Amino acid sequence: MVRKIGFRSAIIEAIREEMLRDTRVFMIGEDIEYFYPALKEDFSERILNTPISESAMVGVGVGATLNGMRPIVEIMFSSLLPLCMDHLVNSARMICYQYGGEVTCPMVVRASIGATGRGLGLHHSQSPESFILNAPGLKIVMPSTPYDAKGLLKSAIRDNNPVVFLEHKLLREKESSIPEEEFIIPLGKADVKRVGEDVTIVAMAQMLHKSLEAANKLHKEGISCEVIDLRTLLPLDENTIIESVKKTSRLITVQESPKAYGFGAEIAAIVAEKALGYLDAPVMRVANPGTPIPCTVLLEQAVIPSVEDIIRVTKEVV
Amino acid sequence: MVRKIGFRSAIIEAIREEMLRDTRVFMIGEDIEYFYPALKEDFSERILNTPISESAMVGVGVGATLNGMRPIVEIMFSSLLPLCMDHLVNSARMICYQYGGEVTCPMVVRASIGATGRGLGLHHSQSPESFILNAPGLKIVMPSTPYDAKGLLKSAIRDNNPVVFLEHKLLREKESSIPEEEFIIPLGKADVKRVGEDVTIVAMAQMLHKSLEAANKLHKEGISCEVIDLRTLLPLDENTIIESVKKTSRLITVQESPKAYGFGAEIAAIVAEKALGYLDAPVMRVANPGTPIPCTVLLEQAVIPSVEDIIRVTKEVV
Amino acid sequence: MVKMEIDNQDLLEMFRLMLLTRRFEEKTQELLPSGKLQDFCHTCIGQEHITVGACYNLKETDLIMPSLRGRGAYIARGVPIKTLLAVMYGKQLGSTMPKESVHHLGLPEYGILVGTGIIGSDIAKATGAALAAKLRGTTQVVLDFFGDGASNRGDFHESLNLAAIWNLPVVYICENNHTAMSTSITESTAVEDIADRAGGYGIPGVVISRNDIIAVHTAVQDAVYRARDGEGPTLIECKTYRWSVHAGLPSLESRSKEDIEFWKRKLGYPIMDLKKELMMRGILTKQEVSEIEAKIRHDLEEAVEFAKKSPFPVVEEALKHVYA
Amino acid sequence: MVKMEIDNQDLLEMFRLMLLTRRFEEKTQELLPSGKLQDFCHTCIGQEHITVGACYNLKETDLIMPSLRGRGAYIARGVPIKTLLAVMYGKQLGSTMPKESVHHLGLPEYGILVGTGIIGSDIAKATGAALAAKLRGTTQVVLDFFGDGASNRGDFHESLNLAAIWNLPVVYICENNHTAMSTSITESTAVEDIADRAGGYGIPGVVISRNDIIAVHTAVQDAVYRARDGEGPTLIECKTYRWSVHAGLPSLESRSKEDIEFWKRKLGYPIMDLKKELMMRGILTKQEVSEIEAKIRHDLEEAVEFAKKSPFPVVEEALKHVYA
Ligand SMILES: Cc1ncc(C[n+]2csc(CCOP(=O)(O)OP(=O)(O)O)c2C)c(N)n1
Ligand SMILES: Cc1ncc(C[n+]2csc(CCOP(=O)(O)OP(=O)(O)O)c2C)c(N)n1
Ligand SMILES: [Mg+2]
Ligand SMILES: [Mg+2]
Repeated sequence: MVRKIGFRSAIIEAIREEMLRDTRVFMIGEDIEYFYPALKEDFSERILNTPISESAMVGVGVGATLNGMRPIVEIMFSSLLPLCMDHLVNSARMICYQYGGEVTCPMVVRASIGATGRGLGLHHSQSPESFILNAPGLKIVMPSTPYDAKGLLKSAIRDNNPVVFLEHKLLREKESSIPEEEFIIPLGKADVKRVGEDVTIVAMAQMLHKSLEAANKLHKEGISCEVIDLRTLLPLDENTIIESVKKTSRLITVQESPKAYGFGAEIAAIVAEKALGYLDAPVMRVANPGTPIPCTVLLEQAVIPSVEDIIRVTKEVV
Repeated sequence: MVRKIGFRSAIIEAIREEMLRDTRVFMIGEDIEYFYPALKEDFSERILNTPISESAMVGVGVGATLNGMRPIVEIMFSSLLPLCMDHLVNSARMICYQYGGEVTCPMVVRASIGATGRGLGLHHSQSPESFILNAPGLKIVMPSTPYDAKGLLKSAIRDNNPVVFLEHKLLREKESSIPEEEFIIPLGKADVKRVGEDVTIVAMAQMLHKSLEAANKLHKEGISCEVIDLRTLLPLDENTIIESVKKTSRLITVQESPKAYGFGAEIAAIVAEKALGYLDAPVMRVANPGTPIPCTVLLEQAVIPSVEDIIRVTKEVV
Repeated sequence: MVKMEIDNQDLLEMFRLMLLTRRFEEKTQELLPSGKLQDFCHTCIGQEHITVGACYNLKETDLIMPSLRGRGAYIARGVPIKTLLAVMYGKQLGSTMPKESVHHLGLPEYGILVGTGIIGSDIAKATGAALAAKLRGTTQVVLDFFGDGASNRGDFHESLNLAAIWNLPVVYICENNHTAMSTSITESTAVEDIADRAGGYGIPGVVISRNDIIAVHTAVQDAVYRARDGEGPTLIECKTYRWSVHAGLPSLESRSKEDIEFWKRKLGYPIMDLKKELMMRGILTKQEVSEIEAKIRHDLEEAVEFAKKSPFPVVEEALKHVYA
Repeated sequence: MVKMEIDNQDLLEMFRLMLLTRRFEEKTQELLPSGKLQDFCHTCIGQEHITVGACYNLKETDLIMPSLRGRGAYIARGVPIKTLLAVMYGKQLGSTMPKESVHHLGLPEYGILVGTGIIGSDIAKATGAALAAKLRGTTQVVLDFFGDGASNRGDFHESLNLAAIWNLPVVYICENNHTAMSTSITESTAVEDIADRAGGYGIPGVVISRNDIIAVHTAVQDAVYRARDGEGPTLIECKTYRWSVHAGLPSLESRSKEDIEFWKRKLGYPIMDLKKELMMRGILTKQEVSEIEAKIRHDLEEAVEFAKKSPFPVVEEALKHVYA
């Protein structure tokens, strides 16, 4: 049996199933008792509102893992991840290493990312995944579809490592077909969302959808794009990228975050190290040109990569 | 007249000269009244101890710029930068943009980086520059010599943008010749610390010195290395790198931070985009393999790139 | 220090500023469904007296850091409503194009510090501005506004402690509307009065227990005098209530109509109560109220026209001013 | 709740544990110049009574989060001194190789939570462990130790507030040694008692004004009972003084010898005072003290031997356990 559900429902289903499966799973976050009334109803004190205290929220999450629980911490906007950065990079990701493997930190930190075209402005429109990518010990997931979101979130909750799970706000309106039966999607595996021959496009979240749209249009012009959804940024599925580039000989990365020092750089660097000989064209990165996200929608659009940007850059390299 | 001075003296000279030059410059930080007794003596309430409150320290710095001052905020260890990440990435770097250019944020945040071989351990041995690199609006400086440190810090203090100034702990023991006369070194300019033909090595701070040492040894084996000291990570001096790679056709980056998603990736990506055709060998990154820095010195050494690592990788590509 | 009675003229002006703020907020709520506003409306309806009462009579050189609910502060500082509306419409503002949302816009010419969307963080910035005032030897005072929710952030703690040890000229004003988004204050802290936290820093804490602009104005003025005299910071908690939905989004409303009515009655009606008082004192007539309302209505219409007609920025603006 | 007198046996054992802690710390200071210790020594000399008095009589299932100055806590929880020394020497520890510094080592089998080098952040982790205790329905109590300096961090504020609203079984113990590195508490806060901050969260605050292990033990026991009974957190401030240099680094010493002597006299001598008391009460003889000292000396020598002889880890350990 297959159903169509939206991104938000997918997330809630994943949380519910995992909370039923494992009584150690609980969730804290601002206003979550109000946002998830059904979960609150069913799990009562395992769904807990918090005050505006992002730093302690993640610190409390880490502490709870040390005493046998498996917290999900909801951070309303990823603009607030810098507030809990210390607990993510200095604490959560190091627990396993500190203890020499004897103790782990099974925590999921969820946060919303991305610009929406609704004037959310400089802070809450960010895609700040790059701030935490150079932090081995963390896993970082960024799903693109409700199906992936459900399967990946279930894996994240079961994972014994701290996982940051980034949900693009514009995806809330997306739907996908989801099986009735339980399923999980392993972390660390990229997904080829479209098979192609001429160029490899690596993207995630909202940019994955723009890339697919670009690929559709380019197809009509005779350009065949392979579109890879990384899904997990850390640890990275190098193989899928390298295999694809060996086939297409061309690589484009697409990201909503600023170009310099973003995730696309790592993809380019991996290929420049491990598949250099296969490259027939410069590796191009479609990205925010290096600005905050202005509040005025007209200006916001000017700094978020568009389908046209992806098409233009693709044509430059094929 | 030229004198030999150490890194710490260079830093203090820069601060003193700029405080004399501009009464708006002041410094806050933990224990700084004790650490810099002469500065305290001379500048009294412009050198201010703070409690252990890293987040507010940088927030206060930003606020002080909004009312006409030019703060230097000393953060004892860069492991503490995550505590003030919010003010750096959500506030300081956006001020100019928020105000449409009408107001700026002339603040310097200094912090010590790097492993020392003295068991400083997982937290205080970090080189977490990557956490703030994807934040346009910030400038990020990482000097390698007392000479550079002085000239760059003076520029940083005069700059109207927020500058994060990262000082490697092991450099404290380094000395260099410094002119008696005033000098500054512009931000955003890389420095070719050694001219060579066969391979370009890009490094900074302590790794720059290891790269130079490796270059010396390789020279005896007939391999000529060009060693570039980036000095400023953000904004990046692309040209110097590209020009060098056009000459050498080979690129190696060296960093103390973990390999994946570190600064080396950006260098590789720039070259893969703008000088791909010149590359004769894979771009290699010498880096921490992707671990925290263990406290035991023996293990610490195992994860910090050594001169031998640089030599080995260089030989792989030439 | 001698307590001064507030002039009739000042009371009338405060009344007008509150009313202008209220009508402005109502107008933005009315315009919101058009989809043309490029901002979320964190209206201060029911809380106008705090920012207006606090900012009224500041010196021009003083500085303020508004909360997200700070429209009254902008208006009391003299920012033209057409400027505010133009920003809400995403329009170019003179020669500069601030890329910030109107609810934490920085306006140097009005002594308004730029904020962020990060609740609580601006407390540190306001504290820094006060440190600068002290180091520069000015007589500036900084007023810092924030909500009850913000007072649970670490930056509140670190900043108030710093202001206390440095004896800074800053007045912290907590607009305790008993709610942060959907979360009631009884869920977010176990303490009765946020002002009690002042004791943890060795600074005075003051509670204003009703929606009473005269009480707010007086308490803030006292604290401003203290600050200017080098006696350091004060924490003033104004008990109030959010009358409207959060961020203009009805889906975020968790409170019942009855609750809201209960709190209105309990804490009082900031504008209506002052109006009654002024009429009772014979300072204000029904006729004059109508005239003030008419003038506001007219100015608002003009401001909407202005905002609509103002030019959009050129797209290149987006790329400018990342660096100074 | 009935206050219980402390058993003579327990007093003697607490005396022994303090003495063992003191001698251990002195030994590390002695070993430090050899350059063989792979750690900085944040000794608790002069403060031994706090961790020993607090941890003594905890249940095995209870948890503690030591401060950076928490050797007494490790020792009172029963961690063998040879284990601590082996870690300081950077040696392999049984089958596992914790890569952490000894001063915030986590040891699950002793109910000791892992810390970090980030002063103050562990307060949040301790609070989280207490939340887990409550959610799991255990009777566990968490003791969280931290310094006066740490109490100025935002995490202190956010965490105590969370513990208060959730009524968590956690006891916050501030080891107020009047100093953070070179910074005196009078520079870092304007409040007399850190315990006063409890009022900002609606929880009890207690001050122990002398280096008195019996007072510490009793106050902590009261707080532990309250926590176990579901009555929530307590903040206990122990006034004390750092007798030794910070982190074993004489260059970090900003205080005069006279100051240190002044504070010793003012707050008392935790070990000597108890010894006198026990001798006065006739519970302890000079002879017994010598025997205890001799045993400690012997054990310490054995531990140093053990640590020196233990194998270094294999270098590959550095790459292991980044991920579970
Ligand atoms: C640090 C932070 N956490 C969460 C949010 C999302 N958020 C925006 S407004 C708000 C409620 C703020 O409550 P309060 O401080 O009481 O101000 P009020 O809206 O009641 O005036 C929240 C949670 C945010 N912007 N910043
Ligand atoms: C957040 C943070 N800031 C600064 C430091 C550097 N540092 C290490 S110990 C210390 C002093 C700590 O003082 P306190 O909390 O009073 O503990 P004490 O050493 O007095 O026991 C400082 C500033 C740190 N490790 N973490
Ligand atoms: Mg509120
Ligand atoms: Mg202390």
